[in-house]
Amino acid sequence: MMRLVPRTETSLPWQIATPILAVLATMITGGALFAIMGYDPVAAIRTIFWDPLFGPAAGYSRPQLLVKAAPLILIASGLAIGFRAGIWNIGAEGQYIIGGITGAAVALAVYPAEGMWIFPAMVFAGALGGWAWGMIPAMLRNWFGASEILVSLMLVYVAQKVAAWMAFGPMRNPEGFGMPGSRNLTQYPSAANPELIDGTGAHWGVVAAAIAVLATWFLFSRHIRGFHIRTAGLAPRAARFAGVKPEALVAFCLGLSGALAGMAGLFEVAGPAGQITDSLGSGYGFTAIIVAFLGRLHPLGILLAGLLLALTYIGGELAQLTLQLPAATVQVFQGMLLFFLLGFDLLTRFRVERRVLA
Amino acid sequence: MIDPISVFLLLLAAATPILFAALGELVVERAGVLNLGVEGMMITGALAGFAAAHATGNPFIGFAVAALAGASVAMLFAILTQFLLANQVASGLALTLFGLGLAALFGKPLEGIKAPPMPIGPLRINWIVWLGLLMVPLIWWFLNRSRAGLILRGVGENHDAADALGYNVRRVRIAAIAFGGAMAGIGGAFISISIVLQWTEGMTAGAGWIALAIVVFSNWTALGVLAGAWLFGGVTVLQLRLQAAGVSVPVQLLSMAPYLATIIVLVLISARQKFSHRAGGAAPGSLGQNFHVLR
Amino acid sequence: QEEPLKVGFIYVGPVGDGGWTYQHDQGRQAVEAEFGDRVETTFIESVPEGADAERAITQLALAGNKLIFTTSFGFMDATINVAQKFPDVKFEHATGYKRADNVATYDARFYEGRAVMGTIAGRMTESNKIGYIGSFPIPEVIQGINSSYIHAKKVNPDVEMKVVWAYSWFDPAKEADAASALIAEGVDVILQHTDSTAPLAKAQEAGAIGFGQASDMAAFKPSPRVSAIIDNWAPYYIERVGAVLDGTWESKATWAGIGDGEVEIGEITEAVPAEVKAEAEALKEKIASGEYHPFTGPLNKADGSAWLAEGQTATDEELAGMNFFVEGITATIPQ
Amino acid sequence: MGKSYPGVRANDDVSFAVLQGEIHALLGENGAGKSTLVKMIYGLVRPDQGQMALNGQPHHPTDPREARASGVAMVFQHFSLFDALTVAENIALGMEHPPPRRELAARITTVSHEFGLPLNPSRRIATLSAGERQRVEIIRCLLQNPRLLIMDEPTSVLTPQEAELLFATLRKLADQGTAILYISHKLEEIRAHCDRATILRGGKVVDSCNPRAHSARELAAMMVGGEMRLIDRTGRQAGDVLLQVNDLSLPVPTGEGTALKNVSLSLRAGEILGIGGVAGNGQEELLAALSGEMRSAAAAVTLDGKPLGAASPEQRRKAGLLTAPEDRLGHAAVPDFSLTENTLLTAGTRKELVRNGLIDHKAAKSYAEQVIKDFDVRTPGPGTAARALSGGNLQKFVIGREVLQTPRVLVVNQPTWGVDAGAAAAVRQALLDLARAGAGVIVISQDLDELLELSDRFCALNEGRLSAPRPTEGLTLDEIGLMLGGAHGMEVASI
Ligand SMILES: Nc1ncnc2c1ncn2[C@@H]1O[C@H](COP(=O)(O)OP(=O)(O)OP(=O)(O)O)[C@@H](O)[C@H]1O
Ligand SMILES: Nc1ncnc2c1ncn2[C@@H]1O[C@H](COP(=O)(O)OP(=O)(O)OP(=O)(O)O)[C@@H](O)[C@H]1O
Ligand SMILES: [Mg+2]
Ligand SMILES: [Mg+2]
Repeated sequence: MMRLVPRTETSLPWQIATPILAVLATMITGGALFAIMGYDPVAAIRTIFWDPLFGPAAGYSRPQLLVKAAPLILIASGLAIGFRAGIWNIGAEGQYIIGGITGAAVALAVYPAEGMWIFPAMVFAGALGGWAWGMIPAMLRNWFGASEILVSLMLVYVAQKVAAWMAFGPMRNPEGFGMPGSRNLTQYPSAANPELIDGTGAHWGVVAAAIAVLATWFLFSRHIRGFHIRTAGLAPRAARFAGVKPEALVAFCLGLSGALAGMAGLFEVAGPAGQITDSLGSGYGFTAIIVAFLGRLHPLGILLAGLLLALTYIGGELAQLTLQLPAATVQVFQGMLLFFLLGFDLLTRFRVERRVLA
Repeated sequence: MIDPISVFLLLLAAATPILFAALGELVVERAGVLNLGVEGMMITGALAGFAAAHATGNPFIGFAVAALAGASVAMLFAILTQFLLANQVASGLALTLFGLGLAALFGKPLEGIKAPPMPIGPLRINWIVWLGLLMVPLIWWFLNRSRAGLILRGVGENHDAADALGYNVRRVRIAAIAFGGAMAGIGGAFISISIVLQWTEGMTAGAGWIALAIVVFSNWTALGVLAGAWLFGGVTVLQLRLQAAGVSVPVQLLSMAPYLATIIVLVLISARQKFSHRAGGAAPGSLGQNFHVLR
Repeated sequence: QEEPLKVGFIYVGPVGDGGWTYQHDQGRQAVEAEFGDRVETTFIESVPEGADAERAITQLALAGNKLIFTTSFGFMDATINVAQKFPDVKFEHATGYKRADNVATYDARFYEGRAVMGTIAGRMTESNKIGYIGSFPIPEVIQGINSSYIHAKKVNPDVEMKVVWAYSWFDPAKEADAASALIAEGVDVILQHTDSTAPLAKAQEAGAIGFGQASDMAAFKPSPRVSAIIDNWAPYYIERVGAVLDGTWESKATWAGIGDGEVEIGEITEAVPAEVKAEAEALKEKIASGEYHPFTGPLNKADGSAWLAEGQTATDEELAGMNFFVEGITATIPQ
Repeated sequence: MGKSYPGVRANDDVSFAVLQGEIHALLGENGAGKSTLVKMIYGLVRPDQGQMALNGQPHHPTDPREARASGVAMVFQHFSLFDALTVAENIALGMEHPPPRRELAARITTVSHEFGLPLNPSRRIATLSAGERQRVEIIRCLLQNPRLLIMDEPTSVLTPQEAELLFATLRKLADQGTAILYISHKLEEIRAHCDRATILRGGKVVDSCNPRAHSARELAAMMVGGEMRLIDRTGRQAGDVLLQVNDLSLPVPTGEGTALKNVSLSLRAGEILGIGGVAGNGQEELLAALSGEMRSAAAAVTLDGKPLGAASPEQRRKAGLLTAPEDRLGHAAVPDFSLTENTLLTAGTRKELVRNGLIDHKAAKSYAEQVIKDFDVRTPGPGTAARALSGGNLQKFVIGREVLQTPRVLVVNQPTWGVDAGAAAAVRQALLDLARAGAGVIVISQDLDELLELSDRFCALNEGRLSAPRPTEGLTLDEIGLMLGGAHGMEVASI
């Protein structure tokens, strides 16, 4: 008989070892899946995990890793703050969309004026939009006790409809022959969020994600507010006792995670995506929830989890391209990877012991 | 004008997939487990149910198989959370991703095939719709009147106390997760077998998320789930009816209506509870927490 | 031996969607069948519009594809951006309006097919109410609604058109609900510009009829699916791949219809009376030969203002930016 | 019997017998192994070694249900009740084959009246007071006609009248032939009511005696294996008024809890004010109103004449008004935080552990170390999680954390709840020393012996009202019982 004995302190060696073990286990089972499907397992695994980093086209895909991971990390950092406090913002996707819209609105309103102030104003407006969208569940919870889980989730769908409305209505490109979608902001220099250094993929969103990681790390490790947030999540009554106002915390966490998601939306709209369309929300807000938990709600973990997920997305595309692996296979593979990561995580928190029987 | 009876008949069918999935998730959450994988279990059920119905020509066998398939993928979640003590939120999301991928993968050969016809039930209402309606009182009875339901609620409310009284927390939870998977599977199969009559990738289109929201909305009661599913289904159907009837309300607003209505009603309910100082009926005490004890 | 020409495709949905993407993939397979060893095709499916699209297209270009088809309107800017970086690679973008030296565009005149569907609908309806499930209010969809209505009205002056916007290209459950709502309004013929078979399933239950969209949707033959409007990209794809192979490719805008075989009318089933079938086929022939344009005056806009005078036909520019209903349609276009 | 946990031998060669019809006490310090032993009897913990027999039959339950089937019933140290469920449902969960709902409700009503512990079967546990909750646990056991009834530190302290009632019940059961195993840290109680005592120390049986034949001090000495220090009450003198509570009224914040009604009190420097009362009569709310968790009119609470009623907990701490709530795990301390982190909960400002919002981890660690050292907290170090400390040690840490901040006024609720005699004495002494140094102390407690031992003046809290204070000197237990009883006692009698 085996039994699980909780560790008194989480084990650092295991924290490093478990993700590696999980990835190995995924490679083995995933490889088996690929083999059953009639694909070369070694080639498939190499294409997904190796080629984006070191393959023939790595010069292109490596920077793309940053582009794909940046919004995930930015949003997940904000979500982790709320999740640590026990505040469940499931609606980052909606805040992302609204942030993209309000940020783009600034640019579209002043088009074609040029000015240094335009992009910063867009970033601010994007953050503000996401913040406001996050404040709706916050206020409804504070005033009426309505569940922020449900409200924030429902608001995702509302935001998607707003995006469609904008893309087909008020924000439709007047020079677009009636086709949906706004002007392309990447072609509007003052509003564009370009690659900052050629060939790195780093745009302002990547910079913001890096700052967010550092800031959340600082918040949780050094600042009393981070301490209060953790307290509230672990023991709400103790937090009250320490002087935390639950209402203020709800507003802070939902507002902050909303603002970060909104910013992520704006960076995406002004950069990689380029315009407001009805398919503005591309699931970053939901994937970020996985990233947050996979990263154990820790800034460094989130950074790694975001990059890992980005790797599988890009590697998955490559696998489709070079091996004609169907998109669904890659999705199953990602699911497996998550399962293994979550399962092996056990070893960081518990020791497995042989049971001594008298 | 739009007659209410026809709207009601439409909403009965429209609400059925989320009704099944939400009733299943209600039982799961009442046992203290938060399974966010509803969408993944629904799509698995949609595929497996369709495949079985097509292979046998009997839609009812399809629903049975869908239940089985939903329960089977739910077991992945059960292993992760009940044995490996993995985080429930992340495991549920992973299950959704996995289920969507799995169904898409195995569904390839079934694309473009039509489902076998479904015999019409009493009052020209689908048998499965009837089954869904029947499940409401059954689950209410199970939770509030049966011994097994009492144990399940106890496990969800305070797993330490349930354990101290000698109940096998893990076993109860695994059973609940399996049941939730089966219900989600049937809900998904209703979409493929009875609504769309075909298998297509991603056909559940977010119904699982709505089901999760409905459970919160219901304040964890069976009747509340029915009310939520009907409200959501009703507003969905009604907004399309209003469009079809040419009533000139902005379409954008109409298409947001089901979500806005759900929020508004939730706020009204919450406010009434808050301001009338009526406590209780809220989330199960151990919801989302894993249970482990050293013996 | 000569290196095969590598041809890449970017799809917005899964190849198994049974509709839009499925038909593009049929076109890709036709290319393979036509040219055999001389080409090598690859595709990436389910590519979201936006940032992911640009990356996927770039990956295709980096992988050595010399001709790349990007098959959704939302890929337009991404296609143009990538094309700038790969001047040696030729791009073909579906349904867009931006071109470059190495970017051609192509689209189909679906409204021609809609005219035929409208004729059948006008003849077949007993309640004189026909329903239309629209995806999004964009010119292509509005053309289809107008064309259907005009031709239904032509054969049945009492006809009324009900429109429901699904705000989705593909959401089976939503489309089913939309169909049910239309049926409850008394509609007995359903046209759809969304990609799932759910409306047909609902029509079958209610004893109404409908039409296949994008693909043939043959599973619902002979009724409720009495005909279909099929996107057939094969002729165009074969022509363009051929052009690259023999070095005659150049950038142009193609907008082809029934005459070029790009819009096909699916088999009109026995559920349709012979004389209606004959009438529909006659219309199809007239459109194919260029003898008749579906938007021929006199036509007024829904607000009553004059649009086309007697005998005047709509220009392609007018059609490409169409944002109004014709007179007689009481529904509104969301703005 | 023997049982090991990682790093601890919780029970080591324990042998003892409980006789039919006796009330048998199990004594020992925190962590001595009492709970482990009874959990093995109840089938909740699997022994590593040893044999048990019940009525001469081998007894090796694999789970509590099996134990219940063979006639063992248990009331847990920490409530094993389900807050959201009703009394009847809770009781049904503790029974193997409960009768149908209606019948069960009727039986609960009759049995609970029979034993003088009236209960309404349809009320939700969340709405019950601690005393009532305990009744539920007891009735749950009684309904099964147990042969052996185990009571592990029945948590709440009852009014003397209620305690009498409980022991009368136990005695009645014992007389009917039930064996009763009773675990408590309240030595006086044990002396008064138990027939025999088995004493555990470090997992081993060290002694067995007739508790009536020994003084409480002697029993305590047997538990710790050495002499107990006497509590020193000398050297205090009352000074100026520090804290004033004026006509404080607070509504119930949510559906549950007790409203405070016109509470007034004043506290002098060097003085200890004892506030007694049955759990659920507003103790938690009074503490919350003083800690700042609940705000009132500014003038309702003043310290040195400064209005603080509307101030935040942080502002009050700055001004010198410190508090220590009853619930150690989850309120006074965060179970999953280390002791170092737990200092930040209240000592950030006064100990300058937090400056400009920035945490000084080094300072926090050394403050934790200081508390550990000065208050003899037995733990491997400041990095240990609070939950890994025994109740007594954590309580010493919590009290130490406040006392070492040299408060002007310290308010504590239930400072020795579930804490063994040695640790309790240390906590009480710390409070006395604090008062001697010139601070004012308010002790809210349900333990009347404790209040009599510590306080200069005594008042009772009853349904949110505070009685006028009376000097403790010369008060008898009976008089106090009457002060506490009031409406509550009447209610009990009249149901
Ligand atoms: N589940 C457990 N895991 C690990 N160690 C445990 C566990 N339960 C008890 N122990 C250890 O076993 C020893 C005995 O604990 P036990 O709970 O029996 O003490 P106790 O006498 O009941 O103390 P108290 O008076 O505080 O209730 C303690 O040292 C404790 O640390
Ligand atoms: N699940 C557990 N895992 C590890 N240690 C445990 C566990 N449960 C209890 N312990 C240990 O048991 C010891 C005593 O625990 P117990 O639960 O009896 O509480 P306590 O805090 O002593 O209670 P009280 O003071 O209320 O009597 C603690 O030192 C703790 O380390
Ligand atoms: Mg203890
Ligand atoms: Mg104990």
